[in-house]
Amino acid sequence: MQTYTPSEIMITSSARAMAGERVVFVGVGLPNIACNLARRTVAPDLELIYESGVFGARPARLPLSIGDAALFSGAISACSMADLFMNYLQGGLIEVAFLGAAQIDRFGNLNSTVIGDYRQPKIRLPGSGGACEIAIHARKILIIMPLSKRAFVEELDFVTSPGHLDGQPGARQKAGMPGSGPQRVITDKAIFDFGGEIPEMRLISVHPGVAVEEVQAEVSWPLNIAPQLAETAPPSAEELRIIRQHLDPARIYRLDADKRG
Amino acid sequence: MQTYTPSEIMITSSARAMAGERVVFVGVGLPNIACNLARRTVAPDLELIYESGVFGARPARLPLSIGDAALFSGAISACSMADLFMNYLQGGLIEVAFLGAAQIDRFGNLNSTVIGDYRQPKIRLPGSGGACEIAIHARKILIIMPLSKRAFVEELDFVTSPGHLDGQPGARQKAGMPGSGPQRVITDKAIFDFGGEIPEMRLISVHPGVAVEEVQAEVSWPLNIAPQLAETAPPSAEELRIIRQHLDPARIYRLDADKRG
Amino acid sequence: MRQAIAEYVHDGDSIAIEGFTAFICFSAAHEIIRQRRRNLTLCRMTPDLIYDQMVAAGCASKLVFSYLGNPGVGSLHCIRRAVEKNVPNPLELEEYSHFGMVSRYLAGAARLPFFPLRSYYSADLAQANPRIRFIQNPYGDEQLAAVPALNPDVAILHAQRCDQEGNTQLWGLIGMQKEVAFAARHVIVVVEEIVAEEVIRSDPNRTLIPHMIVDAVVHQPRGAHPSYVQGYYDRDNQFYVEWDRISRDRSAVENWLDEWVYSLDDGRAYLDRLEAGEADIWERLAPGEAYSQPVNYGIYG
Amino acid sequence: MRQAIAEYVHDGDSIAIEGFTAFICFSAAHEIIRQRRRNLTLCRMTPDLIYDQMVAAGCASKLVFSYLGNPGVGSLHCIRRAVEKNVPNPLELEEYSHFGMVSRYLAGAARLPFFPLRSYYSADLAQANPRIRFIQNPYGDEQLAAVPALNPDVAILHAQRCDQEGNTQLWGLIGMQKEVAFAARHVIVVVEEIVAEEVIRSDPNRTLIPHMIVDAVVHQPRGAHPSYVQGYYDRDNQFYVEWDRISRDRSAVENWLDEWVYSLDDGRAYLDRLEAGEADIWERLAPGEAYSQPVNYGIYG
Repeated sequence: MQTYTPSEIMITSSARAMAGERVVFVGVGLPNIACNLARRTVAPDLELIYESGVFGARPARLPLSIGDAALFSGAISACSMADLFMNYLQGGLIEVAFLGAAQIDRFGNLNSTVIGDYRQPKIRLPGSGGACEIAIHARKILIIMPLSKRAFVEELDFVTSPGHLDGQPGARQKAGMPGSGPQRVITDKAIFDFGGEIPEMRLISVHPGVAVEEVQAEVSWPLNIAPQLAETAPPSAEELRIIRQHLDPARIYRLDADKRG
Repeated sequence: MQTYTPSEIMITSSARAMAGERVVFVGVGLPNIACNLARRTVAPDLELIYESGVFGARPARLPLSIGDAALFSGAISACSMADLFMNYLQGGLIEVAFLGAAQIDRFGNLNSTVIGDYRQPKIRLPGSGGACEIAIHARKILIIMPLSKRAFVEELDFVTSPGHLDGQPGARQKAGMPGSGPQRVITDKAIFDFGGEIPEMRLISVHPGVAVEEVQAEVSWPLNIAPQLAETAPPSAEELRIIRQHLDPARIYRLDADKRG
Repeated sequence: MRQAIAEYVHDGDSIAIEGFTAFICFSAAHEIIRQRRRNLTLCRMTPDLIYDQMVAAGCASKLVFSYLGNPGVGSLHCIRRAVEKNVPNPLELEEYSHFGMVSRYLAGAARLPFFPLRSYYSADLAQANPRIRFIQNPYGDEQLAAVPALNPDVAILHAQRCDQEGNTQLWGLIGMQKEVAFAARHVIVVVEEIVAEEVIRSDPNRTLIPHMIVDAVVHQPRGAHPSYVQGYYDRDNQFYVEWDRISRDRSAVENWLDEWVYSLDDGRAYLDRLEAGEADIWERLAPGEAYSQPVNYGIYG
Repeated sequence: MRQAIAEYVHDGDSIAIEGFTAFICFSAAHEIIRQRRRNLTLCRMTPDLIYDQMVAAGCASKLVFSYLGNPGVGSLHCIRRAVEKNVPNPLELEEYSHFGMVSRYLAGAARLPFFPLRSYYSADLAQANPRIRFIQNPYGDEQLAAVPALNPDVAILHAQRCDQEGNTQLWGLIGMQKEVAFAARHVIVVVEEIVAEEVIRSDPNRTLIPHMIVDAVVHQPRGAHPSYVQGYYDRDNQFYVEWDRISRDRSAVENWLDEWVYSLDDGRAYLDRLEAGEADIWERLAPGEAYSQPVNYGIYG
């Protein structure tokens, strides 16, 4: 078996979670690589939509940002951001979207706004951008975050992007949110779903060589573990070949993520 | 002095009422000819905007409708109708607009919807189209209608486009309407303004050879006559030359109007 | 076209064949008439000749609209007969202004339940149509009008070109085609040309209707006759004037429908018949050439 | 540029130099810094490096935004210093999501007092920002969020080309440029090229900003460097990365402002300095050619 890096197994796990999907809302970095991998493997019809208003992009290089000029030249469609947010996202066309954040709680609510008090923050983070509405409207949310106790917290300092709220079944619908919320949390050590009796983060798979205790050590609440805990299937040789030869040959995003992870 | 037709004096009177204006919302027919005449005479900077979403048109023929293909080829801008109604009209960019109707009351309210009861109409007319919001938003309204007792009525069967409402000063602002409402009613026999103590139709000018009694005979309410009633200046030779040689050489609209008038 | 209509347009559906003066897909309307659909709710800002014909053929039980006219010519006599005399059947009217219809499509496209607009103050339309409501501005004490979202079951939109997938580009009088497409549950796109994906990709800003909302693509050149398609053919104004005459007389309308719709198999047969009557019709309606100057999107990578 | 900024941008004004990743008019920002404007309210979805520089230079007292980041690189350190440490002065934040800002511009452009959107349910932003409110759907029992119109005193918008009058065309990432222009009280358009009216007229659908809302036209080629203009130059990503280093250190920022803004006369001097440091910079950022295929608008008449 080939060796692989933590970011590579995050990429392959994310790609596989998109099997059969057709329309994904994507940012730069790992999600972008994961989507392109999915398109070449488990989701051949997958359409990548960027919040900058473009889809059907055929970039001649790895995009440097979600507004990269390379995404526009030769794309199928480039629309205004009003159209993008109103007609595509709020319009219900986005089947799956990726989010990350600085903090996540057990119900998949996300914070990317501040650490500390909102008015007098210890660390001012970027804020919502598109995340709040992506979390509300995309039919499914996949979350990619490296596992860390600082990030997987009991209580968020700020709710930027609503997940399953207080964990009451049906809470999202009651609050008026069309999307079904977070489906997976994909980390560098393990994968979680929200498939238990209540929509709470549940460990369903640990990556090869990772013990459950290592996962628990990086999560602030007592783990909910699925009855049939699996070992994550490692990246296949073909997946690694596509990632390394085609999707990120310069290791721009994999390196970065590996340093963080 | 040259002879001229009733529609020609309506055109020249309308054109002169646009002196110095810059942005006009225009339909086909007489208003279109009047605007083009104004641009060549009293309003050289006049920009014609059509509700089909086009401005800066340079049609190679007299447009057959407000959506004529000739208006789009070679125009400065062609936008969606959402942009047109939201950003141009509601956005307050339209300085002056023309309206006509089947019925008008003394306060310049207009009916272009039904004759008779709305649910069981004697005659079903076209309805609002853009007229209701044009009447509300354009800064000034000019009304062009042939004078006739059937049209100049005591009470409208239906208010399609609000004018000065019940004639109370400030009634439009109180109702939330940004535009200042009807300024002139230009007919084939006379011209009215709304410049009295209350914004009521007021005879300010009769066309050459027309007696006040002839005007009164075609209006259902007792005329309010301005203290200094004028005689309308007839079309000049130059105005007639432009209309006849350039703007409507085939007499498409002038003929039509003259039959009605 | 036959298959697309059979699959997506059912009795009782609400449909929108949109296009303001331009891009009016008569070929789709004729196919719906031929398939004898009934009880349709017909949505269009300007019903125009196309819904005049469908109402005359008995397809419609309701009209949602904002201007009833034969543009530049006069009245829509068939619709007036239905409204004034219940012929061939009663026709319910749901009436807005243009801006109201525009706002309804905008709300429908954005999956908002309503759209706010500054209109209908002191006008009778809000009394005539209880679906027009008023809401409070949450930032001041004024009231605004609101109209409800319009989400037709099917939109049929004509355009210049799309690729095999249905990514559709149009230019000229773009009207509300984009918003109607996003608002509808199903979308049928009818085009003058199906082009290579590379043509679409050369100008992504011109793609107004994306393939993911398109259910069927129909290649029907000249399928918008007698309306026009910018750069492809002009409006056949002779027909608009002639319809004014035909439509005044109910039996003339029925003869016309027999001759030009029921007795013909499809849009191709309609064009054959047109060309048989006037060999040089397409020369008469040919627009000449005025090409856009290309813009550079660049190559990045 | 000097004259346009002097005439339209005043102390205390709210301004929007928009452009999402692309079309960011740094040359205008530098001129505002040079003219030492103070107490500005800076509106932008993504403050990006441009407002990081303006905040560092002390021009701003308030930021209206939806995402604080150096796109693809990291944090905006100057803005963080202002928010976390009040350096060089306190900076008030008025925060939305992207969709919230988009909606504010849409309302501003349409002269609606607010715009409805389905958002902010159970999110803390609505608590943090009392200008986000909730309204009742007049057609059902659900609530919708509302954001107030944003009508900046001045919008500065970069684009590829316009004519002498200011009729402006852009392509690529069109973002919110059109809506911001309609929303603003005054509009300054900065372009790569001023072209003949005939170029604009050859493709009227591409005209997004009409001359009647444009107060000043500035011809400033490469005036969006280090951001990009589709088809004209690429983003200078080296600078985006370098700014991450510079901006971490307050005195390095001050040196940079001295060197690249205060000590230079204008945008031309900035380009001279860039080219002096890297002779082939424009070759490095050259995008190559990928032209749109022309479309036929036809000649009618």
